[in-house]
Amino acid sequence: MTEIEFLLWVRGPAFEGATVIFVLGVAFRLLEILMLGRKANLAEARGSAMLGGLRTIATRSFPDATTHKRSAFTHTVGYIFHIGFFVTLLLFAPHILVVEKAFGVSWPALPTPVVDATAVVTMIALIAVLWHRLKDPVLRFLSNFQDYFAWFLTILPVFTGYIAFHRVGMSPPTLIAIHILSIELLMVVFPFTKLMHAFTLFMARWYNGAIAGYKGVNS
Amino acid sequence: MHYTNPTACSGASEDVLTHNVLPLLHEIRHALGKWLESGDPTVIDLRAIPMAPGEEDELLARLGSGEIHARLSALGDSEIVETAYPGAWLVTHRNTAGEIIGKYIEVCDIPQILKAPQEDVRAGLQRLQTQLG
Amino acid sequence: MSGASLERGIHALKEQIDAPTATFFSACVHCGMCAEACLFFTETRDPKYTPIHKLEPLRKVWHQEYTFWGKLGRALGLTRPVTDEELTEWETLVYDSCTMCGRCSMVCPVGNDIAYMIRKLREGMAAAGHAPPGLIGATRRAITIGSPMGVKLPALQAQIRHMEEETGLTIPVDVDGAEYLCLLSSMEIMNFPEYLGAIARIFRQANVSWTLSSEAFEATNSGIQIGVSEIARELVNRIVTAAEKLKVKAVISPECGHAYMAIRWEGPNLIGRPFGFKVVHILEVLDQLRAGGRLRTTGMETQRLTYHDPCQISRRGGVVQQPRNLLNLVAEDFVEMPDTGTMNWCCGAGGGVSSNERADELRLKVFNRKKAQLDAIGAEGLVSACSNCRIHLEDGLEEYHMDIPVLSLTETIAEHLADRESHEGKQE
Amino acid sequence: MARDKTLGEVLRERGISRRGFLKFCAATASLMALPPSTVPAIAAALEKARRPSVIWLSFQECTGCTESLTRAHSTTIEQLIFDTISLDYHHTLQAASGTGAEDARESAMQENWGEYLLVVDGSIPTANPGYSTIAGISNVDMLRETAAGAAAIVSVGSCAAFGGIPQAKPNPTGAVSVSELITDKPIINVPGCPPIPVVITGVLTQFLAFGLPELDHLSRPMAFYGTSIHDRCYRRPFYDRGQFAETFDDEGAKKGWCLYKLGCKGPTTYNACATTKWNEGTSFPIESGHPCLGCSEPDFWDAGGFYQALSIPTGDLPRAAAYGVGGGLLAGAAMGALNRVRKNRAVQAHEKVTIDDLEKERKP
Repeated sequence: MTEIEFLLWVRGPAFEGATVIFVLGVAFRLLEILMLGRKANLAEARGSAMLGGLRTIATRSFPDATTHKRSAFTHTVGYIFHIGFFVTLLLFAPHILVVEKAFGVSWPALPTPVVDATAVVTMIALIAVLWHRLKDPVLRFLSNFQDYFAWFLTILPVFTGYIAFHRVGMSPPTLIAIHILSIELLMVVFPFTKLMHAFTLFMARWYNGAIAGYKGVNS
Repeated sequence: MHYTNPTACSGASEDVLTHNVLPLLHEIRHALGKWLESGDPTVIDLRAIPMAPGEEDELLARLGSGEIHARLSALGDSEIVETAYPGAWLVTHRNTAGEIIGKYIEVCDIPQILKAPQEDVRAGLQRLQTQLG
Repeated sequence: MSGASLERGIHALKEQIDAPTATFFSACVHCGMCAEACLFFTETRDPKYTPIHKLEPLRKVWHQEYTFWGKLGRALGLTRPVTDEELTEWETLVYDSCTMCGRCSMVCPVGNDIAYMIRKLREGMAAAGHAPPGLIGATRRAITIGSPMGVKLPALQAQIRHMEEETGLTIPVDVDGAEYLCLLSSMEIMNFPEYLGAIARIFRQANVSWTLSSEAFEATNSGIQIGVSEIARELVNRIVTAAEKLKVKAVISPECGHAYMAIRWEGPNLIGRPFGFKVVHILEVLDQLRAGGRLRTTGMETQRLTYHDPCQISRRGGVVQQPRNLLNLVAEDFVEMPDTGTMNWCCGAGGGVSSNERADELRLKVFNRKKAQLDAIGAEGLVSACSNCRIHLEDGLEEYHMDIPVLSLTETIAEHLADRESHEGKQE
Repeated sequence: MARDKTLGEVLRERGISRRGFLKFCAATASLMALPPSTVPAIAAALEKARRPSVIWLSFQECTGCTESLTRAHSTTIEQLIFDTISLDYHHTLQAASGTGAEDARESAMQENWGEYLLVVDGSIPTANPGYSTIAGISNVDMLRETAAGAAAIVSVGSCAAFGGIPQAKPNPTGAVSVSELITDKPIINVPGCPPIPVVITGVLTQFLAFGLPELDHLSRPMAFYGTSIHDRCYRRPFYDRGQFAETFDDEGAKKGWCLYKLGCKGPTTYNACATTKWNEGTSFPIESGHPCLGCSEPDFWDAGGFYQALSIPTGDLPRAAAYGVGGGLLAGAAMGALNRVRKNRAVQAHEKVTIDDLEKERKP
């Protein structure tokens, strides 16, 4: 297999396959979760569950001062790597092009040097996150293989994208192929690991806010 | 034969492009300083620097032209023009078809190619001697 | 009847797991932020007290029973089912070091309601025979005697007489068609009978029609603490039966956190039908009276007072603003602690921890959190609205040699009633 | 023409002045992206270089490479150099034909065994040797035979270098590149479809002056193929700023914005087009408003479409997503139903927990 054949396989059948698994997995997981159902609350409501849920989806992104102080590192670096990841993912012109070609929607891109710098910041933040996980007693205690695996799968596309952009070490088609492959890996594993939180966090926040909102509490 | 490129030309009038003009002018400024200080010449290959259509013209316009304008005929014409800044020369080599095969900014007292090469002098001397018999 | 067994425990967990539970476990990223929200962690720095970790048996059952990969993993022998040993190990985490205060549920960045799941896990733990002995004892007394502290009707009657003498008022019992049925916690009956006197005086002044029930006076519910819905249902049913029999419009939950949770929020769900009457917390009633101009007070407390939000009343119950309105009525120097209202720190004794002697040392240790909060504002008096909190706050303050009186909000209001006739200033 | 003369001597005999030679050396340095300071070294090396015998073999090709090389109407210094080499066999250009032509090749090989330079354009069919023969000799045989005595091989054009268009899917002739058949000789690949004319002569000049040049992983001379089109492209600032032409006739295209979205392969293509340019230094494809096809890269014909960027998925993603949603909902519903059954079973198996149950199995 030549490098172009490899790239074509990665861009073609492999990406299609990864898309199928990703979408299938997410749909499957969501049904698997939601079909477990929830009992109706018979207590007289004090507030709106729906509004409480929607409210918490928004407010849970902004912790109170004490929580921020007590988890400053997790919170700050967490914000940096999440924003960095999504900026590189969604505002880099070639990435937008993928969406545009596939689904016909597009939006303006950021200047390439900005995305480049963001990718570096993201990788630094992710490395800091790993260091924190290894060093902090609570995180070390909680962490299992999946946590490290998910970390690896997250930094991998950023790293492969970075070296592909700068064309370091290998031929550009191989670098691009490896980059796309790393994304496919992320897509395939996504629904079945904690990466799924990208979807479930909205549901979790909604449930949390709805449970509280029903009782008239802003959670 | 010279072609014009409509796409390139229409592009030139639009947005700023590579932004290489100003850095180049600064490089020439440094080179002139270096020449005065240590006598080290500098040659800048203009074709090795990406420039948008129109940018090279802008650069040349800003350099202007000075007192010397030399033409060299050797395997095609070459132009050696002193810019408005003495010591900074624009050297343009063409082949016999008039195609540009090299374009340089040289910073020195006199570009190497203008100086009479020893072996040509020797050959010329021989020819003269032969003629004089 | 097979008695408690691992199998029954697992079955119970399988029953308990619902869509929110599955969502929460799926969303957890192991960020560890819940640890910093839990006083059992902040005051010990022991990672095993990380709230999400306390749920591990429940998570395992969910994963192995209700997820594709979990089922596959089990079929292939890659994961082992939850064992009895594991539950033994988790027993102290689930009962001794969690008050179901729900503070972790407020900070989880993905929005997991951890307390909601602890409540569910306890159903399995109890069915598997892993409830703490202290809590089992309290529950047994609640079922057989009628009160977790073993208080019987004669004891209540004695306190009624005592309060009638002290206030000069008649305390109504079993009055048909009264507007409100007042419940009490056994803690109030045994340790703080002044509460009864206080509501008698306040209701007299505000002209509220109320009654006690000789059949259902106990508001607390060990069932929801230990995690046995059947027991909790039986205890709630006693109240529902009495309320319906007396045809009251509303039942007043006393100054007790989990009692409010049990009767107000869990009650209808436990018995499987909505109530025909309202359930209100005493603070809600008082604030309504205040808003309606029916609560006239005189004089102000001058010392620096602060308010300890009982978790089940504010964060988990929704009564947050009312106590502040009431305190502003009678306190000149009312200061909020840092992290107040729905973000208040638990006293450390809720969720059955106070009935669980095994946890005594731990709960006093983690009281240090409350100490820090009080130190931060230099409080001279601590007002709360939960007898269980009060008892533990007093314990804790004594342990840490802090000379701060702990007051009941209802009693404090009663002491400032404008009505001379019923005002008989009792200072402590 | 005597073979033992140096290039310098030959040039002087032809009346080329020293200044002319220096001018040529400067142009060569510029071409090879070498700093002007290296001109004296190039001059010295070329001065002493001896003109080698060159045998040029054309296999499955379109003659575009030869066209490219001979395209200029007037004599250029490169062509002078080219004339200076001894092109002993080039079946398209040579006057001789038939056995005479083959005799020329064989005698050149014999006279210069082990020293001649072999230039190849076109790919070699392997599916059936009969697909392409010269004088009844199959391309494979001729290549093997001629390569055996060569000092080095220059594969000119993408066909000789990488298989090129003949090798494009489905590759009916089983076309292969030179390097797939010859592994025991130094091979310099000069890909491009066609290669830039001055790059062909430049490589030969470089070979004359310095011997085997520094090559990249695809055996291309670093001097000409060391940087990507993208890195030397004057439209690069638009890429960096995220300004792209979306169609060939939109505002962006008119303003000369980056052609990445129109499938430009500049970022993955290594060649000198952006600086050397084409048609007597006039322009290059991107300057003319067309994306780079990546013709100097392997498999450029099969790389997923000229007008699709190299990183774009080629599959039908909406269809894939639709299958995913369908399959996921189906499987999820099945799993969900199973879960409900499981949960209901647990509910049915529920035995009332009484206070006596709790204390039964107390552990110490």
